[in-house]
Amino acid sequence: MNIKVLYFARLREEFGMAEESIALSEGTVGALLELLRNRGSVWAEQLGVGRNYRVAVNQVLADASAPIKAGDEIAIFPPVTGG
Amino acid sequence: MNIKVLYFARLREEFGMAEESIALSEGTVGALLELLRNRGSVWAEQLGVGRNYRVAVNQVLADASAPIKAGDEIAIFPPVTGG
Amino acid sequence: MKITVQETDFDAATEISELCANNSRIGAIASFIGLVRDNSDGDPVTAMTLEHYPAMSARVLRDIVEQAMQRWQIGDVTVIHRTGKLALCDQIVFVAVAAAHRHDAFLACEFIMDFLKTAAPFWKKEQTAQGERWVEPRATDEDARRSWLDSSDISAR
Amino acid sequence: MKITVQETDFDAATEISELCANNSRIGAIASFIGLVRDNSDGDPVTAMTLEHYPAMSARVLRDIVEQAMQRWQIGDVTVIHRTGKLALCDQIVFVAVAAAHRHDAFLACEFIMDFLKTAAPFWKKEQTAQGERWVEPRATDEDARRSWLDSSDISAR
Repeated sequence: MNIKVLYFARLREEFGMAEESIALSEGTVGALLELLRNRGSVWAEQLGVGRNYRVAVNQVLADASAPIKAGDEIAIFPPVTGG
Repeated sequence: MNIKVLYFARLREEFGMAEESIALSEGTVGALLELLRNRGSVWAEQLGVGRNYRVAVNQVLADASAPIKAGDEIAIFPPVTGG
Repeated sequence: MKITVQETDFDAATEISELCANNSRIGAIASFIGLVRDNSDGDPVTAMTLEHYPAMSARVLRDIVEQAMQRWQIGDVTVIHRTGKLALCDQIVFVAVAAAHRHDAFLACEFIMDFLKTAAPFWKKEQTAQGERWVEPRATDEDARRSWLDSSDISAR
Repeated sequence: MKITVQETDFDAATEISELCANNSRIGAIASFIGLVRDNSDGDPVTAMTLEHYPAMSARVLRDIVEQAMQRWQIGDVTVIHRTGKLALCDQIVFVAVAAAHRHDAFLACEFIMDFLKTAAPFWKKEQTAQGERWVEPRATDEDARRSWLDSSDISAR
């Protein structure tokens, strides 16, 4: 299935992209993160264990066990600093 | 000695005056209040025991024991309700 | 510090921008506006007259602001209290506190309002269809003032 | 309820007067303005860029305001958050809460700011003479958010 993945702020800059479409076989946030980490280099580094980032599925914060279905919009971003 | 006495809000209306000059023999807030209560009627009623009012000597809140000297400005008023 | 007692209305945005002008350390401004409310415990209020003790009112407001400045890390403060005739929904009082951090600004602003309500010599007279009446002090205002005296932590309530 | 995420500046006085228009039960408006501050833990800040997640930011703000409305007796609420390029001392965020009584207005306003700071998807990048840097989240903001979860009394902290 295909999903849309968005990156914001520092992660957008580190990854050098704001958005991509990804074909995912297993439908969880954890599986997506594993796929991204397996790209190595900056992906493995920024999404590694102990790194502080957030994931939203369809604009709602989610953890690694959260399910993903076709067409979902997943966003990965650093802790927020607005206000 | 002569002092100036000011009345505000409900007390100003009850007493029918905003300000008067009073010749006081003993120089305390308590003595002034006693003098005013001795006028009877609305004065005795409004300044009687258990009535809720405030006294300021030269713009600073004071209790019955506070000294009064010639030329002082004494104000008597109900609890405040601004803001 | 700007402390004003005036009959004329005020513009909150102007006051706020003057408060933070020329101070780039200010990151937070907490403010409060009190309005003439139809509090309807009784007859609907149509207007209000605010009386004060001119020689004392600004002086008490200044004392309150100075207490807040000793208690919290705050920058400049503006307090405006109107007097005279006011209509329903008119602005009565404005308090704005500038600070580096927002919690100090919020606490100082509420502290100033709670003491203003219970210590500054202003009196409200409400106009209703049934005539005029002096507003009675509210016990909850006195409770609010006391809550600041009880708090052992200098920064919290 | 008015929730806006916009690049343009706002006028606090206009927002406040719209907030209380046509509601004579409103006696108190607590508001907060956050400004671009030279926080100088490091190089002086000269400007700032605010990025957000457009599909999510207004939605999170609305959730936060709805929580506040369930928790306190408040009337209308306005939240404005700016994005894009901002200069030193520019307004970043505005929160205003109208209520019959001031304590509810103060608490709800600070609650909204504390959750906005820790849950709404906005990110600040500061410009300094030494270049750009993403702002790091502050532990004290997370502590502020947590303090609302711990409070057993629904009306106080």
